[in-house]
Amino acid sequence: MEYQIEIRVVPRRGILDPQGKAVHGALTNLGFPGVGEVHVGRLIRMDLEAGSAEEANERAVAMCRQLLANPVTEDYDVQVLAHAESAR
Amino acid sequence: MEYQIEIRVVPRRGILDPQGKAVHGALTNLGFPGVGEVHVGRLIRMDLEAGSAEEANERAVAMCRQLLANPVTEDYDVQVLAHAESAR
Amino acid sequence: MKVGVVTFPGSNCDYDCYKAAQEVLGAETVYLWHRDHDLDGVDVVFLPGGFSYGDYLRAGSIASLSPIMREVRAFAEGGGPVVGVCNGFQILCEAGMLPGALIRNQSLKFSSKVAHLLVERSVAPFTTAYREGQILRVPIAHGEGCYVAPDDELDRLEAEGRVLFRYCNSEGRVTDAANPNGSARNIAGIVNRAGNVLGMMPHPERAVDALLGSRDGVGLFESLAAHPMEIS
Amino acid sequence: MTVHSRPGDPAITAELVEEHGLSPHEYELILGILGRQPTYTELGVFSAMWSEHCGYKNSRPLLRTLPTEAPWVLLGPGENAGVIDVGDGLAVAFKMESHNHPSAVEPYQGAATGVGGILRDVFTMGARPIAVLNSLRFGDLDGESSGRVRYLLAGVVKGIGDYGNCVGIPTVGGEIYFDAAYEGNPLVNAMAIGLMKRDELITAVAEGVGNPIMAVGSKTGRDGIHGATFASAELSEESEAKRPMVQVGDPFTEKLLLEASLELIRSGHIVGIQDMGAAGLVSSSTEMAARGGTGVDIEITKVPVREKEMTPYEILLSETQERMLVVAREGREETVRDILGRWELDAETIGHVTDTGMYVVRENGNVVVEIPGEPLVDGCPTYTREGVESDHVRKLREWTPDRLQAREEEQDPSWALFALLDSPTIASKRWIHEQYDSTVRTNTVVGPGSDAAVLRLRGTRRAIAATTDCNGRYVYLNPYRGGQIAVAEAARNLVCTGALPRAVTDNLNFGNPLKSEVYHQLSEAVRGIGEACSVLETPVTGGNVSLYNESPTGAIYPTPTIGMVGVIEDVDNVITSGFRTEGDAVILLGRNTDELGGSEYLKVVHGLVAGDAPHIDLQAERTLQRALLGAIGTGRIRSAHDPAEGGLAIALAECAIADSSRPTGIEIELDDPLALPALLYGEAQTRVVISCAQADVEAVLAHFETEGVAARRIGRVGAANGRFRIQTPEATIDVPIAAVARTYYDAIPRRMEASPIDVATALESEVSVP
Ligand SMILES: Nc1ncnc2c1ncn2[C@@H]1O[C@H](COP(=O)(O)OP(=O)(O)O)[C@@H](O)[C@H]1O
Ligand SMILES: [Mg+2]
Repeated sequence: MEYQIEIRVVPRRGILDPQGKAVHGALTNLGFPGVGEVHVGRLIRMDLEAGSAEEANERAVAMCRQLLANPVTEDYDVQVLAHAESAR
Repeated sequence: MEYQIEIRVVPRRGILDPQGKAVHGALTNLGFPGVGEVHVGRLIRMDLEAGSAEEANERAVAMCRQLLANPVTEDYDVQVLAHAESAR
Repeated sequence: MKVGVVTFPGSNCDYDCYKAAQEVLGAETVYLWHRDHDLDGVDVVFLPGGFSYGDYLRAGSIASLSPIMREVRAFAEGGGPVVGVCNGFQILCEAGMLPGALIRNQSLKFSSKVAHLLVERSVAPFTTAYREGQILRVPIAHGEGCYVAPDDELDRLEAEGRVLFRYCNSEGRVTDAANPNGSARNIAGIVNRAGNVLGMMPHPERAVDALLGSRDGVGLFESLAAHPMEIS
Repeated sequence: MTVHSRPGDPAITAELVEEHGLSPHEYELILGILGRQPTYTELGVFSAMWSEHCGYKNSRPLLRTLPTEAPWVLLGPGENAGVIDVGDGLAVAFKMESHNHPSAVEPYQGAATGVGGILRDVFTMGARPIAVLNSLRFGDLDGESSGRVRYLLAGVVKGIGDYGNCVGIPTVGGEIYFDAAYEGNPLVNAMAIGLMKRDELITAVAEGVGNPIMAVGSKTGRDGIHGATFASAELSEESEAKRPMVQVGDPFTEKLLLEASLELIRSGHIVGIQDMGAAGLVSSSTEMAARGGTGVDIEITKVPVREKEMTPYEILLSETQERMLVVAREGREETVRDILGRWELDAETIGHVTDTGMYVVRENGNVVVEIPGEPLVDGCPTYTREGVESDHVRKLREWTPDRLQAREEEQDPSWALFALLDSPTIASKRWIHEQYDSTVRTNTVVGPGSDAAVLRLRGTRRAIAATTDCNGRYVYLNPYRGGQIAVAEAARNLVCTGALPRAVTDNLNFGNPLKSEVYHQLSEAVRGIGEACSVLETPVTGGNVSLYNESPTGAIYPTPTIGMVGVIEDVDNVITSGFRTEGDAVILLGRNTDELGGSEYLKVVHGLVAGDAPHIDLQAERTLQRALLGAIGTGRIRSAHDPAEGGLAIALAECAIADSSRPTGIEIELDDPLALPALLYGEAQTRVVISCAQADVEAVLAHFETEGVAARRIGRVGAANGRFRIQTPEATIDVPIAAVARTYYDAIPRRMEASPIDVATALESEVSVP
């Protein structure tokens, strides 16, 4: 069956995140109060045909390793949603 | 109290998504089966000091309108997590 | 005529615009600072290329919110001519002063080369020094120059003759092969409804000296000089 | 003062000392200098300052032999960058720096931060950067591990491009070679060039007792801790494990630092400014103090940090990018802050200059480091070792062409031509340099694609030319000659644009100097470079040493990259490598001799790396170069290009297809009594292909005759889009020029395009540098 996969890739903790820094600055300049740490990452949404949720998850993790995330600078996590509740 | 906000910004349906297209191609080249539509968007994580979850949510939506999402090409959705369960 | 060039943090073609306006037009030229609240009485505003605020988040998104942009918008609403080149074009779209948006090149790569441009219309105040159908050689240098807009918006742009430049090949044919970034309908430069706000990805200010390979950008500056707009 | 070791500091053991890259002998010296055991923090300080990268342990004695002086040299080695006078009251600062190991671990960020560092070295001299070049080496693009190679190439090129493009400095040239020798250990050398008025020169000194020392720019994180020592050790499994310490570049902050620094320097409110580069705060502060003959006293808790609970050790050694150390004039801190604030930059006063000559660091007042500055900076022992050539290389060199068996396919004389045109090392580098903004700042008269880049100097008739060159295979087969050739080719490339070669920055990329055959390569190459620089009057004004370039697959080819800058009196005389006009005469300067050793032909066609590097006579080289400059000065020469990898046939092809939109055919006739491969593809030095109008042929030939340079007409520029025709006594190559162009321009794209690698690279960069 077809699953919807959502992959979230974010700069690894402790590593400089210039984009997050810039967004933080911009939001503060716009006068938004209470803004703490900001980090900007990537969101990948994908329809994936797989035999089971486990299989879909394994494949997505392999994709992150091989292509979607940089092992040196980024962390990622994978969510598998049954297609019904797909957001998009 | 401090909330963790997670904002997902994704290319609007029908708008060209060169990255999504490229990722689809690359995954297929790498031999991953069953890959359907792929879209690449942005994930923004933020710590936000606010009086209530509602207030935090409203403010985050305002941020999206003013800066974080492009109304012409992108859709967004906002999630407010109590800080405890913050992922990062 | 007095020309103003806006410097945002991260602008890096402001100097080139400044020099081009000064050397081509012999016009008085001044830098405008992103935090300023007045335009110093200029007759033309340039939003130069570069990476304002590092182009973090989206190219031009943060700069479009800076104080000077309120003045620029008011100036444009009063009929004053505004030219946004490259990052300047991105800023104008992000500010909602031009329709559509500029996204990642289809190649996903930064593209630096000389592009051929077809002058689609010869109109005041930007392109009267060119012939319609004239082919220009102008450098491009951008990673997010793929122009997108909803189809009805694109139809309107064309119907109202607001597409001034299109990417073409050396014979002037508008082909996919000649499209360096995947822009919808090969669009390289457009104006707003009133016709006094121009956004274009190619760099006319880099094409004003034969020594550097092309003078085809000169026409844009000469057109501006020929049509001093009376600010209402 | 008593020095406190901090709670939680590890005990100083022999193992710990070794981990810090210090030998027992060096540790003895440290005990002598301090008169006591160092604290953990002090050990870190020594290990950084006495690493190869900062201390030049193994190379300093050799570097001392290089010529460094000339009337036009304003500032030689030892500063952040060398500076030369280019006339009309203008001066040019330039330097080359390597980021090999960081790029091997994380290609995108490694290359990007390499560019950032070299730009800071230039603008901290008071010069505005006007151009960047890059010299790259990767493994084989077709080998089994070509996947990794493509990943590295894509990442490095995007990193260099994104950084320079964002800061707004044009990347105008460079070089790139592909060879299995670099597979585990790619080379990424970046060169930056800056322009200033002669009198705007500032040097990085900490003087004036009581002057405040300010930290400017990004907050300090745990980035790249021990990068300097990392850069001085072989790549291994452990270094893989050290990964989390990669530095991330922020070109936006760099651009702000650039503008703010130049404004500060012009303002006269500061006495010194320096990049916090390798070994971060430690090296910048100690080196500035040493130059000023002063001491410094730093309160570590004042340094703005990005992360919680950072120790003095971490803060001192962090290599967070886009940070500068500024020594302000007493009482001017506020003005300095205002200028920085204009550019959205923060500055914190972290200490002050003292007259004690001591390097003192405190944590909340407690002294955690107290080291005499002079021995810390200059006391690093240097080693002169015994170099021994490896027998393997000696044997390789004995190979001679007469043993060569022609390949089946070579029946068709054009087969080898296309094989070479398709070799990534020879093929067009357009796929790479189209990712670099080469025209921003509107000074680029000649960008990537010709022999050297040319930049006009606004407000004058003048221009400067720049290039980087080194054929590592030559240096491997014959370090001495290879070193000479690297310099000679760089100079030749400048001359081919009409520039007078003026000065050199070098980047010595070698293996582990403790291995006697590597030390032999190093010392012999430096000897060759020194001689060539003397004869060609191009002193070395600075450079960088990168040793331990080894990996499980072995040492790299010794690669002393030469970056060279030249001056053009009249920008209207600039020429490029491409043939210009239908019917022009094609003239060859120099002689075709039997030189197949170390050639790309042997490698590509026969899979051989053998023979000796080509002969080179430096005097003849100089004579040819000066004669060619004279000829270009007369305005009669329409193009000039020197045969390099692939020899005469490839050089002729490059001249004919330099403009990919309108390649010109050529008709060439060669009568030299040489075997076909040597004649067409041999890499004999000191040759240049020029073109001129038929009407000028007599005058041009006469000019070279009186100058004592062999010159003869070998053919004509044929019909545009015509045929590529070379006739020799043995055979004739006659192919459509369009086919030649297609092969040359498609070689790299067809290997890179639509590769998943490419996409990965595009994605990764999302998060950090746009
Ligand atoms: N990594 C690179 N970045 C930018 N330009 C490059 C790079 N590699 C090669 N080029 C350009 O390609 C052209 C040919 O390079 P190369 O073959 O090294 O020339 P030559 O043999 O004359 O030294 C030069 O103009 C050079 O600047
Ligand atoms: Mg050359």
